[in-house]
Amino acid sequence: MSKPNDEQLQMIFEDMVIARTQAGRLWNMQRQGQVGTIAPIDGHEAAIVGAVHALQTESDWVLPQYREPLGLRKYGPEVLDAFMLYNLGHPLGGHIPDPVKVVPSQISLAASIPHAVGLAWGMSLKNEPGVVLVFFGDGASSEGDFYEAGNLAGVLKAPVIFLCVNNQWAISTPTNLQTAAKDFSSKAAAFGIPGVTVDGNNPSLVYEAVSEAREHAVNGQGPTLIEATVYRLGAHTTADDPTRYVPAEDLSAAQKNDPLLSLLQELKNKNLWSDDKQEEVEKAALERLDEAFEKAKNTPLLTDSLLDHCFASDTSRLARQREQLSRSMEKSHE
Amino acid sequence: MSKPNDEQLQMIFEDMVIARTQAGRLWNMQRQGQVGTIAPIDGHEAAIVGAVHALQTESDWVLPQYREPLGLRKYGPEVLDAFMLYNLGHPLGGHIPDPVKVVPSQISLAASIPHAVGLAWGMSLKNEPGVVLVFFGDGASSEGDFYEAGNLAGVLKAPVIFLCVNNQWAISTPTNLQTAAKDFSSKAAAFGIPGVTVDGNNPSLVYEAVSEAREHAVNGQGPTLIEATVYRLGAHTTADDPTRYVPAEDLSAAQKNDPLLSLLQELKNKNLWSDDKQEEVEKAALERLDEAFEKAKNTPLLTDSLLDHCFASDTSRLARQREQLSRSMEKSHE
Amino acid sequence: MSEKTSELSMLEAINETLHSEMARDDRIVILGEDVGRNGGVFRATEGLIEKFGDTRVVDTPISEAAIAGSSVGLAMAGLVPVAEIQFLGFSYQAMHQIAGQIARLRYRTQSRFEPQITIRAPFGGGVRTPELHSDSLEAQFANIPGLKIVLPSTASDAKGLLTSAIRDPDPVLFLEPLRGYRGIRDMVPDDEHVVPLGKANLVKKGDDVVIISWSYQVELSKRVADSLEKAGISVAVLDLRSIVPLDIEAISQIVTHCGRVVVVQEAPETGGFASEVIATINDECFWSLEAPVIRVSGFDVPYPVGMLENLYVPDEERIRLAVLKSLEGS
Amino acid sequence: MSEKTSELSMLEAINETLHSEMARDDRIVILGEDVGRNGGVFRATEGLIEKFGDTRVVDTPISEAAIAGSSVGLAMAGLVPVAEIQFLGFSYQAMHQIAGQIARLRYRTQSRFEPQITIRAPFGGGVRTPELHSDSLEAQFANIPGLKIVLPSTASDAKGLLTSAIRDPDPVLFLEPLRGYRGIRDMVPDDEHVVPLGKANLVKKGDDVVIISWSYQVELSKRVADSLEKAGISVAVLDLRSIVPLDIEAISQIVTHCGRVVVVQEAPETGGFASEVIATINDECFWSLEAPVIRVSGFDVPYPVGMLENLYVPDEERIRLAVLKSLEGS
Ligand SMILES: Cc1ncc(C[n+]2csc(CCOP(=O)(O)OP(=O)(O)O)c2C)c(N)n1
Ligand SMILES: Cc1ncc(C[n+]2csc(CCOP(=O)(O)OP(=O)(O)O)c2C)c(N)n1
Ligand SMILES: [Mg+2]
Ligand SMILES: [Mg+2]
Repeated sequence: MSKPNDEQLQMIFEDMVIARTQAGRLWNMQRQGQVGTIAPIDGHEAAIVGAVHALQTESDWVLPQYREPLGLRKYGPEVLDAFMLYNLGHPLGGHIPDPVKVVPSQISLAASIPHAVGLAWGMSLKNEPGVVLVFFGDGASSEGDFYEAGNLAGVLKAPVIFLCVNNQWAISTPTNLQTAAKDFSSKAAAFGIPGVTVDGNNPSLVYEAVSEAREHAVNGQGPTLIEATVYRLGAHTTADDPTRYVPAEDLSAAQKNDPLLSLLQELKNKNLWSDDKQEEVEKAALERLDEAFEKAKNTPLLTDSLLDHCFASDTSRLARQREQLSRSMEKSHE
Repeated sequence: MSKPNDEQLQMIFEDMVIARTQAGRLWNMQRQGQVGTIAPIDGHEAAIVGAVHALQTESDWVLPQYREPLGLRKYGPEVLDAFMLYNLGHPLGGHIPDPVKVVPSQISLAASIPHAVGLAWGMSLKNEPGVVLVFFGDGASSEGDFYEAGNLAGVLKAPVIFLCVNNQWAISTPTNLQTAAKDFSSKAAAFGIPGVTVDGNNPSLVYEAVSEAREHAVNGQGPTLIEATVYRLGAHTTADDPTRYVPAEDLSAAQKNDPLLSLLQELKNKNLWSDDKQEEVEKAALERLDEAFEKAKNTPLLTDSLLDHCFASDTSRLARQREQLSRSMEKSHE
Repeated sequence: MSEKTSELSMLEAINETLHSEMARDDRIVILGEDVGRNGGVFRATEGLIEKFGDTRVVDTPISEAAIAGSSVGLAMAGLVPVAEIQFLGFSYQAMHQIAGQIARLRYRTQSRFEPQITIRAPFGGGVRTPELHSDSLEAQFANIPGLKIVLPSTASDAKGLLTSAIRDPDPVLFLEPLRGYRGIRDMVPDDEHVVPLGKANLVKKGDDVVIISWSYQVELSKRVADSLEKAGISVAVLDLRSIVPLDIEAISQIVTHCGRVVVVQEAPETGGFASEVIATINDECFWSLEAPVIRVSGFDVPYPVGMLENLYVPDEERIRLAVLKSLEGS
Repeated sequence: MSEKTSELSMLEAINETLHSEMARDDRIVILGEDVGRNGGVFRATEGLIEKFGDTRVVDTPISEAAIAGSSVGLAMAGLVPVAEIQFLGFSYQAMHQIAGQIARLRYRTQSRFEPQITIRAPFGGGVRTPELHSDSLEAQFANIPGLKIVLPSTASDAKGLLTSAIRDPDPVLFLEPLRGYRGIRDMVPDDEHVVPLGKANLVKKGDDVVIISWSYQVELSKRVADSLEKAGISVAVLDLRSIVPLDIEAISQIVTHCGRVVVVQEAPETGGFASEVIATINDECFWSLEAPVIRVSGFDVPYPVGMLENLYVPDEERIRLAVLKSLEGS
């Protein structure tokens, strides 16, 4: 029942291919100085896309960490559009428009976990349907925010899904230095909620786990902690050199488990995928990325953006600063 | 092996009686305005004293929350002396002198848990024998500090004992609103360390659990989380009115389980305690308290205390403030 | 609207305001430690859980970061959280959520989400609390853009400003002086009472010197001003009411008028908000100053234990000496 | 001691100092996120784990509060923790330990325990980091009594001040400008080099105006001063080096000499440390001022995204205009 059917699996795979393809292009764009620091999605596609496809975009919120945006295609083109603005350092990169139920990336590790709990809690107070899914890494799980929020959610029975994407690394820190816990899902015991570890390279298993957690949550039974185990196939970010610390043999073992490889084989066997299809999807993915990039580059940057949106309306201090700013810009253009 | 023998049990009971007796007197002193706010120990004696008697005072550190000091008699008279200064609001109340391995009360809930981990870690780096025991409440366990420190200790295998005194209440908040976890010791799973819940009304069981945790720690096997379940028999503090929220029937049930009652009976049956002994111990306890109180009242308060001990030596700003202070005190005495 | 008033303590005024705002706006949710069944450790939230139920008045676990952090989520859901941090000193536990998240929610999402969040917290000395209960941290928050910081000094303002704070679309830190909870009583309008944020209050006119202050120190400043008046010295008292927004105009006006200024704060001197007041005066009306501004502050040490408290907290005598010193300087 | 020097980047100077201090004092323990195997995300701790082993150089879980909090315990055990917070913005996660515990350890225990703890953290803008990586929070820490706050502006000072910081018996927050890591290079003594905490550095003499600054803004201020010199304006530059302790004497002296002052900070204006500098000038040498002090600051908004950064961060042009404005005022 909660397993994806063939059609869904095909859509999941398509989104995975798109994410991987766009990630590759973005990496190159970063190398050419066209965009800022990027945290590649490579190796995380099955966990992210599989989870998102188990959600209802009209009712369910997604709170990503920072590695997920390319995997959130199901939530609509606005996510990529905002992400490209974000990658340019444009203020509108933080504005994913209503009604898209996706929150922008969170840099402060684990800080969005209590937001997710509050949002889920608020939705249930308002008798709104739906759940909240929050992504975070194995590293982020060491922050107090994760625990405080998990514990609070357990008490409130808030309809929230905690999805820990354990990619074995937090920058250079391996999981055995991150925690002595048996696995990350066993931390659920601290909150009195169910915890489950799934193979995050298998999108069906992730889909299934999220579907069940969703059922559980909408039935008023509260949160679930899911750990999806994957392996970070790339660098932490474009600023990182993983050869300093990732054992080469671990990486090559992980590459053999690349989530795209086994699913590709499975779908091909079922005649649900072909090389032509692959080529077509990749081409469209790149076109879509280029389009979003162009759109982002052409989004005007207003000088006012610096001081807007701090408060709903200017304080007298801000009004003075606004004057100073325009005066100093005039002077420097003199 | 790790159970207290009769003699030890008698000493434990003596310390419990002393704590209870002194607590009663302190409560009255607070009511008469002689000392500041007090957090009574009533109901927690077996858990605290039982734990402390399983430690080696020469090598093992104790970090109390704020309810424990009267139960730490085993660590020497300096603890009570400092506690009385603390209750007067004297700065030396925070100074328990070397070599007494007790840290002053911690008001910021759970904040001393990472200190305990760092101290234990430091001791093992220096190859010092001994362990660190940190007390905290069921309420404090909801703070991020508890989880971050517990997780770190698990990774480091630091020789630390986390002793959660679950007295069923955090001021007015009952444990079912504090956490949905099965019990507080099950939170140990989040750290990959052993967790055990013991009846904190039975000092032998607490002694045993702490002894085992101590063995475990000194053998390099790392931390243990112990939950000692008790019932807060008094108010949260002298500023609290528990009749607003503690169900009367729960309280009277707990009073029947008063940790002093059953042990008294047991020791009497074994001819290890008598009414005379009881009277004698109580009398000595009060004399000791009065003595500490007198000593505290006679400890001079230096005006310099306000600005001393912030830094090892004055900054020029502080030197200016020191002058200002003495000038304004002169002027106001003019 | 009627003009009826009743004499209330600041605590009663706050409690009454929470009652009336919750009745007015059913999006309001109260959360915090012991705010429900116990009615708050000072009784500020007394009676709310009985009236509005335990889904709108929520006793949370002892997790300040989760209280602040879940408030972000509640606001995202369209609710209006009014959170209590039991003592301001424990807002440090939530600093990454208050400074890193709440204060930035509007800016980082370019107003997709509205942070209509109020955080109430008591603070300030004079009542011999244990450590971290009394510390005046307002200046540390004032340097965090995106937060409004409101500090009433009367019961009437407590009502009027708390009403504005809760209705304000921006996050407001509402700081309540422990000494004022029962120690301050004045006439409070019975009906809806709204005091806009960012308007200082010239609580006493005067010509020779102005004392600028906020929170409980306004009370002390008024007493000093009144007593000096009898000695023929005309002392104005300006209550800032909020330090963000800061009423720069009101400061300018009265400083220009008096030419001499004393700023009183309970916080440590270095980096206290008095410094910002002085810097603002320097910016706006430097040439009106007839003498250096005098600061009266706590000292540059942690808030001390009970026996040292009276030495630490500015008292009437220290304020009086500062006023006299300001009159000397020329 | 030899007088030999080598040209180093600030990052190299910091790395070298950590190496030499760890070799000198085996009580030193380095802890933080990615400080070991990775040598720090900026390589500040490069090579330490290889030389001193993984018991003295410890990759911690991602738990800033536990990094700061366990440092308290390490200090209690008689060790000397030198912790890294990966970016200063994440010190908010540890605020209750830094402000509530580390800063108070000596005071609350009346010196039973010595908080010989150094916390290093990079901060500051100009390198297009994601949010919370660039924020200048020094003023928020300056209002927390018990902490020393050191902000080097040259590689040589980075070495001399970090050496002092590590050896200092009080807790020191050692703040390293991201832009300076590779962007600042100068001659650094090869041998032991100790710059005492609390002594400002008059990096350029001058008579007409003084620019007071710290951290990377000193670099910009020097450039402005040099270029104005050519235009016949004599501009002094005072590098505070540490804001706690504050070198009040040095400030007084140069302000008295010049009479005109510009204070440059990257932090938001309201409640930034520039306000404290102005308040200190007001206290100490008000009568020497020939014009109001001019502040150059970031704006009262959260540190912005990359495309807006250049508008936010004070640049040479804004500093130059401020100097000119200060000369106009009279
Ligand atoms: C509170 C906080 N501390 C530190 C950092 C710096 N930092 C950025 S990413 C990262 C590692 C995160 O690891 P993990 O949560 O496992 O996510 P991954 O990058 O592996 O997907 C660190 C330490 C941060 N962003 N926020
Ligand atoms: C960080 C922090 N938050 C809030 C408080 C206020 N407070 C003091 S005691 C207390 C309840 C503590 O409960 P528990 O840890 O169970 O200890 P108990 O008093 O029951 O022994 C609270 C909320 C505090 N001291 N520190
Ligand atoms: Mg990871
Ligand atoms: Mg309790």
